[in-house]
Amino acid sequence: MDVDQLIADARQVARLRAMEETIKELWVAKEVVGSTHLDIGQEAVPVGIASAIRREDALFATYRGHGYALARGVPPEAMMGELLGRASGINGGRGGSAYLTAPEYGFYGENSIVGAGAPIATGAALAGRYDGSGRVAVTVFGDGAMNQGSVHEAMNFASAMKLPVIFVCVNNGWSELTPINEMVADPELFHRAAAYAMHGERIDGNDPAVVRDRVGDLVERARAGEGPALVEAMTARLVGHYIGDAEVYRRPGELDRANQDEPLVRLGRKLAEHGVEVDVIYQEALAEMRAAADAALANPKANAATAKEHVYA
Amino acid sequence: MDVDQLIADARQVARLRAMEETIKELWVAKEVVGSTHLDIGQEAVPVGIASAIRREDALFATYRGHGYALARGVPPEAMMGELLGRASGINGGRGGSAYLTAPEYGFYGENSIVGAGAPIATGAALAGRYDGSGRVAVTVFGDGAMNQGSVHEAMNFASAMKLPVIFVCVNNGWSELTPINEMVADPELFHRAAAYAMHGERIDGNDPAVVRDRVGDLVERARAGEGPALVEAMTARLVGHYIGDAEVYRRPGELDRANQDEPLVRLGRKLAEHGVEVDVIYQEALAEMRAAADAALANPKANAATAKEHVYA
Amino acid sequence: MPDLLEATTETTSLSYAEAVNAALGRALDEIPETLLYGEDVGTPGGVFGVTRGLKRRFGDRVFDTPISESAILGSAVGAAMMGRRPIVEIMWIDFSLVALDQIVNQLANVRYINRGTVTAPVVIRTQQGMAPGACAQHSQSLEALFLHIPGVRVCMPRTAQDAYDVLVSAAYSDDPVLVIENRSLYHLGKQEVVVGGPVSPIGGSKVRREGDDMTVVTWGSITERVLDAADILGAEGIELNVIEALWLNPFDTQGVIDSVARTERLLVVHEANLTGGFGAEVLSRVVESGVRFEAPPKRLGVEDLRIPAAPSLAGNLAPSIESIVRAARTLMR
Amino acid sequence: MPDLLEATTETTSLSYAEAVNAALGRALDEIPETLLYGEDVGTPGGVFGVTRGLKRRFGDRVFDTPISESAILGSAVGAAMMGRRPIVEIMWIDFSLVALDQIVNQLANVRYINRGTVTAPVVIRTQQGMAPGACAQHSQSLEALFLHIPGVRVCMPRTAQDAYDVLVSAAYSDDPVLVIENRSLYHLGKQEVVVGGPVSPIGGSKVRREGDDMTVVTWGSITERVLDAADILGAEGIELNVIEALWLNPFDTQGVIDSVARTERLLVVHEANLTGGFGAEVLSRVVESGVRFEAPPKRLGVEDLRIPAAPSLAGNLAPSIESIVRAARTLMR
Ligand SMILES: Cc1ncc(C[n+]2csc(CCOP(=O)(O)OP(=O)(O)O)c2C)c(N)n1
Ligand SMILES: Cc1ncc(C[n+]2csc(CCOP(=O)(O)OP(=O)(O)O)c2C)c(N)n1
Ligand SMILES: [Mg+2]
Ligand SMILES: [Mg+2]
Repeated sequence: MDVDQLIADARQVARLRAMEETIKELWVAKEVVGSTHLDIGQEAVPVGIASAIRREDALFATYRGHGYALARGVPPEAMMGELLGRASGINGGRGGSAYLTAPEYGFYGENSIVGAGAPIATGAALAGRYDGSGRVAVTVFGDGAMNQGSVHEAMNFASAMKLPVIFVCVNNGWSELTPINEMVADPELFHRAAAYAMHGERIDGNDPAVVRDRVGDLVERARAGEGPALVEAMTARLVGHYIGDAEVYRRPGELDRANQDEPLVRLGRKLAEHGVEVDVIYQEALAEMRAAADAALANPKANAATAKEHVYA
Repeated sequence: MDVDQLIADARQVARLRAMEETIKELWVAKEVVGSTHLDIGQEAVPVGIASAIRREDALFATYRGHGYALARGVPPEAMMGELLGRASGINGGRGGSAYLTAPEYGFYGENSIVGAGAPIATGAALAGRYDGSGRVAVTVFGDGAMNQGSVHEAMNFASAMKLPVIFVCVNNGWSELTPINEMVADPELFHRAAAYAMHGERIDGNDPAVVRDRVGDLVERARAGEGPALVEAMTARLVGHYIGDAEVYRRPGELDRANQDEPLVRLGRKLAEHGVEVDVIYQEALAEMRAAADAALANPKANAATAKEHVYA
Repeated sequence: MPDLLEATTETTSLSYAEAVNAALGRALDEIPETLLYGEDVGTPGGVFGVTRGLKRRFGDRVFDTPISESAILGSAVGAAMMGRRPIVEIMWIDFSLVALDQIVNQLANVRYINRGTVTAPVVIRTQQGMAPGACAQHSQSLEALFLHIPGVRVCMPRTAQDAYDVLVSAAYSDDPVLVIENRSLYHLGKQEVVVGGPVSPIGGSKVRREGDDMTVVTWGSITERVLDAADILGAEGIELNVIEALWLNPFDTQGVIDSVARTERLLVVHEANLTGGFGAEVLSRVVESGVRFEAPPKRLGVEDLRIPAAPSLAGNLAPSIESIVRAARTLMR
Repeated sequence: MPDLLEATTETTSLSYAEAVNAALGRALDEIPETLLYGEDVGTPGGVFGVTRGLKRRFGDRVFDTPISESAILGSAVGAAMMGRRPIVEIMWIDFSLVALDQIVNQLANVRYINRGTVTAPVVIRTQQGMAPGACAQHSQSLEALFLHIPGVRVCMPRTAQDAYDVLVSAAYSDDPVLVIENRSLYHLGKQEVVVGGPVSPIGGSKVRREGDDMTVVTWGSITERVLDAADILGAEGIELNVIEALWLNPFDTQGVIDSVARTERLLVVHEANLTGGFGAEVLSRVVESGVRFEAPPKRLGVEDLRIPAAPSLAGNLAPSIESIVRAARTLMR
């Protein structure tokens, strides 16, 4: 692969990683409060997807969705502001870490209800039938979400109506503190696509290029009217389910291999072959994110007087 | 097949049919009121299942469940009483046509919420893990119910835990007024079993012997600890979704073949080979059901003063 | 809201179901973003025949769905966020409970989280209520559940005219609206209905009978019984001021308080269970206003029960003409 | 209920989470039919650590489930119908909305339809409430939804002792019980808790402060603020009679009426949205009783809002010590 593309991917992965690490620092410093779910180790999925879809496409994620927003183009300061409860946050602090949204960037939001984004994304695709946009909807959820009724309903609905929806299941092996393999009889979750006569495949979720290629193909296939698909992206969450998770459920050494196989380390190995140091890229990203955090911190907190606005038209 | 078994099956199918026809008469006479869903043409499924399971097994059905209760052994008069709102009804009139239940006969009830019986049946099977009963749960629902989230959750739950549940999908081609084939991408619904690494098969749902054999095998397999299964029983509803349904959605001649292929007509053909007239059996059954209806009609209506009992312990 | 003030009106004879159909037809006709879908809603024209002919008229914008309430409601949220204006049907309000998340946790939050830049103008049509022979899973009156959820408007039309009017208002509203109809009313016979004409904003109640002795607030089909009771009481010289709360969110609190200020007596009647019913809210708002009472206000509803199927059991559980008359007489003492 | 009147008691120092754990351990120990399951409840010991150690102690009777609330609740209904006594966890009350059907249309009906011959003694543990940073989908106080549903008992413990007691009572009760805990309370520190001893029947409220000037009814964690407000008002000579409604169904209506009969003033405070909140029910019951009021009774709750994540936005939406003090002072005028 082209070194420029490798660098571009590494830069995006590094930005997502650095954002999460910065958020973690802010959380430890008690500037960010409440449940905060980091996507560390899983960044190749948002980076790959965001580079595979068009401006008019609609992306839906979960509470582990900061990276999806950033990859879609939300400015770091607006992200930090949101997590820090600033008026300058992308939702003025209303969404927070686990429910932020940025429609103006084609990011139709995080969702803190497991599985709930799938039917909503299906509706975004449905709208495309009428508005001439050619929109494809991409909805991302975890392995555990595959067992939620709403995901089943969405897949059937999309497939029966041949709607352009790509269901991306990020299989990181864990649903909170419980291993997915014990919660399903067949741990190859992409097999479920067949139940809906839908294309399904399992891909390497730690390589942005793979994600871009495969999701890209399926997005264009969907746009061409050939219906939805299910992609199971295999990856590992290198940190707790949320910040502060003691991770008592991990087997010893569980992450040893995953730490060598994670997107940034992998990209680092490839870039090294071209004489590029990934750490330089990461440090640059970290500086960007820390600057964004500082800028956000300097902004005023969301104004309590506005909290009651916009419940109704 | 043994003529005695043929006669026994014909007798049961005839009883279920005659009960439904009698209920229809009572409905037309305004003695039975409200939404009433008849199982006419589909009787081989309840008859087959009921003769395949043991006393301690638990059967769950839908609003289209009169026949399941009767096949489980509920006396016709208690059935008629229930539909007629009599104190003598199996639930004293509380359940009515669409929500009656008879746990004392191993019939754990109709359910008027599409799909809701599946998770409940899964719990009945779960209980068997602890109570040493060896219970298998059989839950019956329609084709349309396959698209309901709760059915998906129940199948995954049962399969992940290897619970002894047989999911019987009665595919009559219609979900109320809408053809199932337009609401799914793959109309062979039993394929969905694979999503849960569960055994699935499609069977002739118009032959009680086939239903008995196949469901019986799977029930014993489940009892032996080999997990749940999905059976898709193909049949046709020869009447409206509910009594009074104008059936405007039917294609002309749609039922011509089905009327020749329905369980009672089929059994009639087979019995004729043995010189037995199915109509005699049917008339006997009709007499039984009309007598039950008359007896029930003679009973007092459910006493209004009791309506407030048993909300709480 | 478009400038429809000069739209022509027409008076025509319609059943409640036909009035709903007319409103849906108007919305589909006038608002190109409108979609109409749900179980059996398209080709068969609805399980109660309410949407008959609309698929033929509006083609792809009207369609049937799988039995998947989460997908129906969720897709409506998503389509609305993209600029469509879906009108979806949940066949019985009882069935909303398999997918309430999509209303409460999703639909109700869209405008708020987006600070109004993205909204979800979804109309959910459903119907509820007791009917002879209906089982406990098909008999509930659940408006109170939705009235506790900020972000979703709720109305409950009873007359054909109101069924038409509230649905047109809902279709034009930028708020999500739950329209609770009643299957017992759909085919009761024709009424004169004015169709076309200006679109009213959502909200408002109707004074169905003028009276100075007592304010009775009610909604839904049970209003008929209240009006019958009012006739009986009127003959005894007790004059009820009957307010039908067509819209429950927004609720016409001031209208009710003004009436009670005059009558100094309040009775609230609904078909829902008493405990936690919206009657408690109405009573509380009036009492909190500090208005003077001649007698303690009172609510009538179902006495916190599951609903049995047998007519002889269920028939007397909701407030009856007699129980309303009795309650009113007691309040007058 | 077994004869446990002679069971030995012990006083021990427990956090709220540990008290819940102790009650669960006791139920599993004393009632062989008890099962305990839910998401992360088994091996990992719960996402809040509440069920820690129970799987090790009770083996197969404690287990983890898929993220399938309908399957969790539905299977509990089915298992209970067969004689088990499942205690299941719904991690946040907000998540109950993906599966409310199984509670309202299924669980609540079992006893009624079967006329008591088959019942479903399920305990559903959940937790709710606002917490700094929590989003709109994780902040709701939804007790009112369940309190409108006949057939399901509801309680809301605040102290470690109450958390223990209500859960033991719920486990022994033959009614389905929803126990609403609060994640903010789980790990606040140790309290003295009496464990063991006789099992109380469900129901009941607690007078947390005696006073003659005003009755304040409250429940859940916000009771702390009410008590703080009562201290402030006490210093001003305004003495509140604070009743904490541990059990909301059954609700101690008579206890509240008796108190108001003495104080002639009533304030109800909850963390739920005001409109359609259970405060309306409490107020209505007292007013309907005809008790005399010196000033119109009043409710305090969240002003019908979605809950924003930012602490600066959300911090002041629920009743605060100040707003309670202010409301009480106004009532005294
Ligand atoms: C309906 C619902 N049930 C439960 C939860 C609590 N919960 C939040 S995240 C989570 C685990 C989800 O696992 P997975 O889908 O694999 O996503 P991951 O966290 O691994 O990204 C659970 C159970 C929820 N938010 N919504
Ligand atoms: C959750 C839910 N949604 C919708 C309905 C309304 N409804 C009752 S029966 C039915 C059709 C069911 O079709 P199918 O599952 O094929 O069963 P059949 O009636 O053919 O036996 C529908 C949509 C319901 N009862 N529950
Ligand atoms: Mg996961
Ligand atoms: Mg069918």
